[in-house]
Amino acid sequence: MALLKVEDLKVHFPMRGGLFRRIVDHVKAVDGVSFSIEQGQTYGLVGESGSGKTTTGRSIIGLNTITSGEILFEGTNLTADKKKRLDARRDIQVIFQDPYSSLNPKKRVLDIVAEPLRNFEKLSKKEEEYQVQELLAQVGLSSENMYKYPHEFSGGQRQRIGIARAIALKPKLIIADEPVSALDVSVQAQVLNFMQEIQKELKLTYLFISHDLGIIRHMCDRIGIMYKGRYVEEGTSKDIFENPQHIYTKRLVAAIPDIDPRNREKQQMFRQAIKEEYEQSYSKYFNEKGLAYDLSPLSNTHLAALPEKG
Amino acid sequence: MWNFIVRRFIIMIPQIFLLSIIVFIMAQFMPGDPLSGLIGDPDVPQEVIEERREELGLNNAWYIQYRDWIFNALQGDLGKSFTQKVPVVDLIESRFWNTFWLAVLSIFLIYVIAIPLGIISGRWSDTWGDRLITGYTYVGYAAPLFIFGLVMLFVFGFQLGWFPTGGSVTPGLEPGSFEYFLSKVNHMLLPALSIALIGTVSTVQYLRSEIIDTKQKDFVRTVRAKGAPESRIYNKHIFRNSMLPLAALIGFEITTLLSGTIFIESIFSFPGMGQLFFQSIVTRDYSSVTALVLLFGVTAIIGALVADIILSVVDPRIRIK
Amino acid sequence: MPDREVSHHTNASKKVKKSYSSWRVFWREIVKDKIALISLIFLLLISLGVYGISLFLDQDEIVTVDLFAIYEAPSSEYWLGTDYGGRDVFGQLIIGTRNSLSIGLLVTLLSGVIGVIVGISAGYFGGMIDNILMRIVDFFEILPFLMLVIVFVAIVPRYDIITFSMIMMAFLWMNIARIIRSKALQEKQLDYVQASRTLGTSHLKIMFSQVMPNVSSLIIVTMTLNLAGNIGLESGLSFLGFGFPESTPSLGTLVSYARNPQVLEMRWWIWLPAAILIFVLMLCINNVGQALKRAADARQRRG
Amino acid sequence: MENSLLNIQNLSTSFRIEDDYYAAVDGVSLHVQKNEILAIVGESGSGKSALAFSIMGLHGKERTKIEGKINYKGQDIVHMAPAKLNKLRGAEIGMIFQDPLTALNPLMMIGAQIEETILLHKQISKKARKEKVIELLNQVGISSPQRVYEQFPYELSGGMRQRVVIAMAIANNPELLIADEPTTALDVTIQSQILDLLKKLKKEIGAGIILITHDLGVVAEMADRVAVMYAGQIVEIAGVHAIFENPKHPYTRSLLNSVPTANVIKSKLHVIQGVVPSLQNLPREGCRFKERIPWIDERAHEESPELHEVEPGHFVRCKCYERFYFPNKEKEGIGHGTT
Amino acid sequence: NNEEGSTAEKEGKKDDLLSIDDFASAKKADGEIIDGGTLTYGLVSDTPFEGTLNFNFYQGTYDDEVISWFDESILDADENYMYTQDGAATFEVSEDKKTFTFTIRDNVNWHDGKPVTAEDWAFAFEVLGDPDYPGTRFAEASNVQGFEDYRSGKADSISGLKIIDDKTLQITFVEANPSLLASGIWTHPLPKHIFGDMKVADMESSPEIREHPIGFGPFKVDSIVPGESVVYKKNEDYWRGEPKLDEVILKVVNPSVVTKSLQDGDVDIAVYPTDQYKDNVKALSNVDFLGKIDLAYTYIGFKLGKWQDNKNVMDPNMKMSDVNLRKAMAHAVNNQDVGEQFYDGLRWAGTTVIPPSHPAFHDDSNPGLEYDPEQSKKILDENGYKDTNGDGLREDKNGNELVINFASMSGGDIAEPLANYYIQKWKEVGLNVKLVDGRLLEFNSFYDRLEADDKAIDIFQGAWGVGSDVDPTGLWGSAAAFNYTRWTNEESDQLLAEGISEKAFDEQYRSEVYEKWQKLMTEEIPAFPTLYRSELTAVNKRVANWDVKPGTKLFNDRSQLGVTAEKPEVAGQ
Ligand SMILES: Nc1ncnc2c1ncn2[C@@H]1O[C@H](COP(=O)(O)OP(=O)(O)OP(=O)(O)O)[C@@H](O)[C@H]1O
Ligand SMILES: Nc1ncnc2c1ncn2[C@@H]1O[C@H](COP(=O)(O)OP(=O)(O)OP(=O)(O)O)[C@@H](O)[C@H]1O
Ligand SMILES: [Mg+2]
Ligand SMILES: [Mg+2]
Repeated sequence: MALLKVEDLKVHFPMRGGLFRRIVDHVKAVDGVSFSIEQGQTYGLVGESGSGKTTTGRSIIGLNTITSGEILFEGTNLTADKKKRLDARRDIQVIFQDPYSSLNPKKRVLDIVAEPLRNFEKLSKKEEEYQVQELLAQVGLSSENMYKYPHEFSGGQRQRIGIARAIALKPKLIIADEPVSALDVSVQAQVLNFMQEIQKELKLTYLFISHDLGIIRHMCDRIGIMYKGRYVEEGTSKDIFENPQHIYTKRLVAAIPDIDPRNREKQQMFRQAIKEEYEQSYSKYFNEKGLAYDLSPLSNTHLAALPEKG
Repeated sequence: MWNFIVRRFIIMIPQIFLLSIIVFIMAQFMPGDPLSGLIGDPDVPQEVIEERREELGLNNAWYIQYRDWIFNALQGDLGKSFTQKVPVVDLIESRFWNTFWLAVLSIFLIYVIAIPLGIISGRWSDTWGDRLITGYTYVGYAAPLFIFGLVMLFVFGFQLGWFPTGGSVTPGLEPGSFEYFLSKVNHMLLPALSIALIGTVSTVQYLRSEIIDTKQKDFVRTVRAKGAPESRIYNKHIFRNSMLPLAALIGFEITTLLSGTIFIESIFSFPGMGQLFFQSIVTRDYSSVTALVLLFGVTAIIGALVADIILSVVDPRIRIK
Repeated sequence: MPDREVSHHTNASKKVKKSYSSWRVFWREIVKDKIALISLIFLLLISLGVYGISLFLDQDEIVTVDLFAIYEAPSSEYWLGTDYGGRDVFGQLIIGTRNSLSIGLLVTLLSGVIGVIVGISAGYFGGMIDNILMRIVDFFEILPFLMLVIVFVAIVPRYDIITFSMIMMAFLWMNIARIIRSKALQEKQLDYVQASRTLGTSHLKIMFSQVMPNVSSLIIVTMTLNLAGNIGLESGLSFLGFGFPESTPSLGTLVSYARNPQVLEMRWWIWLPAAILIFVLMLCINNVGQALKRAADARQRRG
Repeated sequence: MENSLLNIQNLSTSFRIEDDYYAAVDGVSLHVQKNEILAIVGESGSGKSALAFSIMGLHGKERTKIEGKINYKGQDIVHMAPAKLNKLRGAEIGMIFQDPLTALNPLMMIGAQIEETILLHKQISKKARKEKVIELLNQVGISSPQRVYEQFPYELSGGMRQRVVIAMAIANNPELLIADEPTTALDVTIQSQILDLLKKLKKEIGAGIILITHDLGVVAEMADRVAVMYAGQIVEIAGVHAIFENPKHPYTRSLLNSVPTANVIKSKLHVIQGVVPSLQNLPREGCRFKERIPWIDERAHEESPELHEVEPGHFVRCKCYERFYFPNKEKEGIGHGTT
Repeated sequence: NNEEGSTAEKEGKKDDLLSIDDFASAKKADGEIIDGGTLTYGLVSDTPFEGTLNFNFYQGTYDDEVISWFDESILDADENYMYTQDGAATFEVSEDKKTFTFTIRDNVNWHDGKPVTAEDWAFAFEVLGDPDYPGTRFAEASNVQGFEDYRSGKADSISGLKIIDDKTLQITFVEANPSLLASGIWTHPLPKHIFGDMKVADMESSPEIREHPIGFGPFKVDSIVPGESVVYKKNEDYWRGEPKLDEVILKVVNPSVVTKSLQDGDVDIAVYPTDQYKDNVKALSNVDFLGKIDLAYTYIGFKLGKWQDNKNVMDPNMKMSDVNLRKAMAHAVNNQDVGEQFYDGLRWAGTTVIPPSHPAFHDDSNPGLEYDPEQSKKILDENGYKDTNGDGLREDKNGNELVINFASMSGGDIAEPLANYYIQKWKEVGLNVKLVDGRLLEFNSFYDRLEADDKAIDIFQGAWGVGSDVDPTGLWGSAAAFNYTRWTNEESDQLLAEGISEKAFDEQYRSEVYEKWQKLMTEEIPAFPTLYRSELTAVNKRVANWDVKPGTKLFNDRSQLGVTAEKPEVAGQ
C-alpha cells in the first residue's frame, strides 16, 4: 500500500471581480492531480513557476482547502476526517524553501525545535531539552547550539535546524518544497547529502518539490511533471530523463544547461530542435484551453498525458 | 477604476449611516435640550418650555426621534441651537465658507512649505540642511497647536501688530471688491500660517522618509544605469513616486485640519465652524455640537473617499483593479 | 516565484540579525544620536524628579483655595507663584507632570494593547476577518474623535484619570492596529508562520508567541511615538475646557489658564513652565521615538 | 589587453559599516574584449554585484570607496565627471539587473521606461522612439509589444519584466553589457530563451558581455572566459574549457564537484566546509579560502597570494592549488560546519 | 513677624479695592463735539452674533446689542424700568388700569420713510400670536386680552387690540398689574408694509431681517458682515433729531483682545470684562470706565422638596429642611472676601434676593446673613449638629454622618475655586460638603438634574437674572417651576400677590411689600444671595454722551452720542 495516495486532487482559488467582488472565476491551481508515493521513496514534483506544485504540497498538509479529490495517508482519507487529519499532521512534516524566513528569528534553537514537541507531547523541561539535544545531534549540530538564535547560523545549518524540527515528531512523510533553491551550490550539496542520509536512517518518505531538474534527478525515484495544475507526465527518474514522452517534458529536460562546455553546440542544436517541435506540436499535446490531457500509461512505471490516438 | 470608485461610494453609505446613529445616540445621552437654555430667563415660564418640548417632539420615543432627526437632516435641517435658539444650519452656514477658505489656504500653505522642505531634506538627507529641517519637524511635532497659535497671536498680532487679531474681514468693505478680498486673506493669513507651520511637519516627515525610501529602490538604480542625470532621476522618478501617496494625504489632511480649526479659530476669533464648535462645547450647545460632529464626520468620510479616489487615479496599481 | 531573498541571503541574514537584537540596535542608535541620548536622559531625570518629589507633596494642600494669595508672583514661598485660586503653581506643576505622564503612559498602554490585538488578528488571519476588522478601524478613524471624547467626558459620572484613559483608549487604538496589521501581514507570509501551523501550533499561540515577538520592535516604536502625542492630547482637551477637575492638577489645566489674556501676558509663571514642560516632554519622547524608528527601519538609519 | 573594451586594474570597492571601510571587491583585475562573454561565478556575497555596480558607477558616494582603475576604451570611469559618465551609461554600457521585480518604476508605463533610455542618448522623434521600443520588445521575445508598451510593471510576470529590463539595457546597442544574474529568478525554459538572446546580442552587435551568475551550467553554455570570485577576490580566471576541464583552484574544483549531475545520481555530493565569512570578518591576510580547506597543510598557502599564470590566459591565486586534494568521501559527506 | 507681614499685605490688597460706586454711569463731552465722525462699538463676545436682527425675532443677547443701534422700543422707560411719556409713543391709562391708549408721534418713521403706524404695532402682536411664530416671546404678549384665544386659533383677531387711527392704538390687558408699566408691554412694532405679505415661518430667515433690517432708531444699517460686524449710517430723519455721528461701526471683539483694541483705539466703546480691569486700567490711559449694577445675582439654594402636579411641594424630611442648618451655612461663608479677592470688589456680598439693580425695591437696610463663623458654629452646636465621632466633622441631629452634596455649575474661570472655597469654609465650621460627582456640572446637566429634583443634590449654587420688572413670583412663587428649592410659603405667596396687585401701582406701597418679603426670605432662607454683580464699560476719551444706566435720557437717545476728535485717542505707551 502506498504511504500517500492523492486522487484527482483539485484546488481552485476563487477570483473576485466586479462591483461587489463576487466570484467571477477560479484559478485552477491544481486541477485533477493523482499520484501515490511508496514508503521510503523520494517523489519529485517538477514544473514551471505557478504550475501548482506548492499548492499540491500545502493541500496534503492541510494548509489549503481542497476543492475536490481525496488524499489518503496510510489508507485513511485526510480530506474526510478532521480528527484524522490532526493526527496525520504528526506524521507529515514540511521542510521549507527559505531557511531564513522559516525559522522564527526571535526564538532560540531550543524553542524552534521543541515547538512540535510542546504541541503534541507533554514533556518536562529536562526531557524536552534532552530530546532537542538528540535531534540536533541527529542533524549534526552540537548541543551548545541550543541557546543560539537562528541568525547565528549559516544557511545550510539553518536548513538543518528546520529539518531537526521536521523530524522531531518522527514523521513518516516529509514534504520538501524547494528545500535548497535559496542556497548556494556549495551549501545546497550539504543539505541534499544530509537529506538523503536521514532518509535512510529514519526511513523517511519525501515529496520533493523543485524546479531544478538537476537536483530532482539527483534525488528522486519517481517524478511527476506538472503544467498549469495538471500532470503531463509521470515516471521513474530514468523514464523522465532518458525517455521523455510529452513534449513539455522534453522541453524542460532540454532546457537544463549542460555543465560541460564541450557539449555547447550540441546542446544548442538539440534545444533548438525541441523548441521547434514544441511550437509545432503544441496544439497536439494540449487541448484548446492549453491544458494537458489525462495521463495514460506507457509502461508499468511511466505515464504521460499524450493525446488520444485516432 | 470605476468599479473601485463605485464600490468605494457604496462603502460610504453604511459609514454615514453608522455615524449618524452614533451621533444620535450621543445626542440622546447629552444633558439638556434646545430649550434648557431658556431656563433662568425670567420672561419665559416653564410651561411654555414644556409646550415647546412637546411640539418639537422631544418627548417621543427614541426611534421616532431618530427617524425625524435623520429625515430632517437629509433635508438640511439639523435642529435648533440650544443656546442661540436659531436653526443650527443657519449658524453653520454663516461660518462654513470662512472655514472652507481657511482650510484651503492652510492646505495650500502646508504643501507650499512641505514640498520644498521634504524634498531638500529627503534628497540631501544627513546634511546640515536636512538636520535643520528635521529639527524643525521635531519641534513642530512637539508643540501643541493651541500653544503655538497663542504664541503666534501674541507675537505677530499683539506685540508686532502685523496681522489683525480677530474677525474675518475689515468691516465696511464692499464684498467682491479687491480690497475685500485682500482683507479676507489678511485676516486668514496668521491663523492659516499657524495651522500650516504645525500641520506641515508630518507631511514634511512623510515626504522625507518617502523620498529616502524611494531613493534606495532598485528601480532608481536602473534609471541611473540608463545614464539619466541626477536631476532627472529625482524629478521624473523619485519625487513623482514619493509624492503620489501625498496626493492621497490631502483627503486625510482635511480631517486633521478640521480639528485644528477648533483650536485655531477660537484663538484667533475667526468666525468659522471650528470656533462655532468650540463655543458650542463651552456653552454646551449640544444641538450644534451634534450637527457639527455629523458634519465633520461626513466631511472626514468624504475626505477619505477623495483620498482613495485620488490615489486610484494616480496609482495605476489601484486603477486597474 | 522565488523572491529576492533567494539571491540575497547575506542581506536577509543581516536583516534577521537586526530584528533579533532589537534592544541592542535601539540602544546603539540612541547612543549614536546625541540628541536622542540627551532626550532620554532628560526624560528619565524629569520622570524621576516628578515621581520622586510628588511623594513629598500633599496634593490636598496644593489644591486648597487661598483667597489671600491669588496670583502671587514667584517668590521664595511660592517658587512659581500662585494661580487664580491662590494655589501653589510649582506643586501643581510637579503633580500635574506626574499625572500627565501617568495618563500618557496609561492611555498609550491601553490603546496599544487593543491595537496590537486587533492588528495582529487582522494581519494574521487576513481575509474576511481582516476585512471586517479593518472596516471597523476605518470607521473609528473617520469618527470625529475629539468631539466624541468630549461627549463621553460629559456623560461619565466620575471623571478621573482612569475613566479618562479608558475613553481615550477607545479612540486611539486604530493607528497602532493599522501599523501592526501591515507588519503582521508581512510576517504571515514568512515561512516560520506556515511552519508553526504545520507543526500543530494553535492560531492564538502563533499570533502571540511567534508573530508578536517579531513585531515587537515596531510596537515599541509606535507606542513611543504615540506616547508623545498622547501627552499633548490631554492638554488639548483641557484647553477646550474638558480637563480634569482642579483637584487633579495636570499640565493641560495649567496651560489652559493661558486662554485668559491676563494670564497669558502678565502671569507667565502659571502657564509657561507647564507649556515648556509639555513641549520638552513631547520633544524628548519624540526624539527617542524617532531614533528607535530609525533603528527599526534600516533604510532610514543614519550614516 | 591594451585595446580591450574594458580593463579593470586592481579595483577595490569598500563599504562603510559602522565607521570603517571594508572591501567587498578587493584588488580585482580583469578585462573584457569585444565579442566576448566573461562569466563571473562565485558564492553569494563574494562581491560579484559590487564589482558590476562599480563598473557602472552605481554605488552611492557617501558610503562607498572605490580605488583602482576601470578603463573603458581607455577612459577612466572611476574619476569621470558625472555628465560624461552618463553619456556612457545606458548608451555604450548597458546593465541587466538581478531582480526584475524591483528594477522597474512601478508607476511608469513600460514603454516610457524603455523610451527613456533612448531619449537620454539619441535625438530622435517621439514616433521613431516608439517604433524602436516596439522593435526592442519584439527582439526580446515579447509577443504583443503594442500592449506591453502601455502596461505597468505589476501587470507583467517576472519573466516578462526581466525581458523588459533586457530590452532597456540593449536599447542603444551597447558595446559592453553587464548582466547580473539575469536568469536566477526565472524558469529553465525562460532562462534558455534569455540566454539565447544574449548570445544573439553578442553575435549581432559584437558586444562584450560580463555575465554574472552562480549557475555553473549557464557558465558552461555561455562563457568564453570565466572568472571565479571568492571573498572579493578573483581566485581563478581562464577560458571556459580550461575552467571546466582543468580547474586549478580548490574553490573552483569544489564548486564544480558540488553540482548534482547525471553521473553523481543518488550519491554523495561534494560539500565545501564552513561558510563565506561576512564582510567584516573576511581574513585579509593570506589565502582567503584557507579556512574552508583545513585539511590542507597550512604551509601550502602563500602569505600574500597572487594570481599565477599556470597556462597562457589561465590564472590561479595562491599556490595551494598545487597541494589540493579532496578528503576521503566518507568523512566529507556531511560537512559539519563550524559556527 | 511673619504674621504681621501677611496682614500688611492683605491690607495692601484692600487698598486698591474697587467699588461699583466709584464708577460714573455716564460719559459727557471732554471737549467740543465735532460734527459727524465715525465711532466704533466693540461687541465683546467670543462668538459671532447670530444676525436675527429684529426685536420680534432675535434670540441671542448679542443680536440685541446689534439691533439697539437701529431700532428702539416705542416707549421709553426710566431708571426703574417704568414707562415714561418721552418715547416714540405716549400713552394714557384707563380708570381700571386695564386699557392703555398709545399715540405714536407723527415724526416717527421707518428707515424707508414710511411712518410707524398703530397697524404696525398691532401686526407685531399678530405675528407673535401666530402658531408658526418660532420664538418664545409670545409669552410677553400673553397679557393682552384675547391673545391666547388668537394664538390657539379660537379667535380670528386679538380682541384686546383696537386701532383707533393711523397713529393710535388701544390695548386692553387681561388684568391690571403694576408690571405692565414696568416694561411689561410688547413695544416693538413690525413694519407691515414689509412683512405683511410674508409667511410668519419665513420671516426669521428673510433678508429683510438678516441682510438689510430696518427700524426707526437713530442709525440705519448700511452693511453687514454676518456674525462679525455692522456698519450703520446716521438716520437723518430720526424722530428725536439728526444724530451727531455720521457713522457707527459695530464689530465683534474677543474678550482676549478687547484691551488691545481699546488701547489702539480700534474700538471706542466696549463692555469691559471686569476680571481684566485691575490688570489693565493703567495701560488704558485713553479710556474712561463706566459702571452699572447687573440685573442678576448669584445664590446658594437649598433643596427642600420636589415638583409634583405642577407645583412645588415641600418635604419636611429633607437634609436641608432645618432652617438653622441653612442659616449656619449662610453665616459660614465670607462673600465679602470672595467679592474682594476674586473680583476686586466688582462683585460684592449679596444681602437680599432683590438686587440693588432695582434701587426702588432693594432693601438697603436688610443686612442679610453676614459672615460670622462663630455664630454659625453656635447655631450648629445649639441645634444638635455635633461632632460625635471626633473626625472634625459634625454629624446630624441623630448622630449620623452628615454629607451635604453641593452642585455647582462650571463656566467662567472662577467657578471652580469659588466652589472649592465655599466647601473649605463650610469645613471650617465642621460641615462636610462635597461636590456632586466630584466636579463641577456643566450647564445643561446642572439644570437637568435640578429640574428633576435629583436626590444626589442637597444644595446648589445658581444665578438668576432679574427681569426688568422686579416681580419675583416666577422664581419664588409656590407654583414656579423655576423655584428649584421647591420651597413654598403661604406668607410669601401672599406678599408676592400683593406686590402685583392693582394697589401696587403705588410704588411706595409696592416697595413696602417687597421689603417685608425680603425680610421673610432672610428668615426662611430657602436660598441666600452670595454676590451681586456689576458691569463695566470702557469708553474712549473722545466719546461724548454715552450712558450705561438704563432709563437715563442719554441711554434712551443715541442721537446725542458724539465724538470730540476725528480719531480715537490711543494709549500712550
Ligand atoms: N492563496 C491563493 N489564492 C489565489 N491563487 C493562488 C493562491 N495560492 C496559489 N495561487 C495560484 O495558484 C497557482 C499555483 O501556485 P503554486 O504556488 O502552487 O505554484 P508553484 O508551482 O509552487 O510555483 P513556484 O515554482 O513559483 O513555487 C498560481 O497561479 C498561483 O498564483
Ligand atoms: N551597500 C552595501 N553596504 C555594505 N555592504 C554591502 C553593500 N553591498 C554589498 N555589501 C556586502 O558586500 C559583499 C558583496 O556583496 P555582493 O552583493 O556584491 O555579492 P554577490 O556576489 O553579488 O552576491 P549575490 O550572489 O547574493 O548577489 C557582501 O558581503 C554584502 O553583504
Ligand atoms: Mg512553489
Ligand atoms: Mg549579486
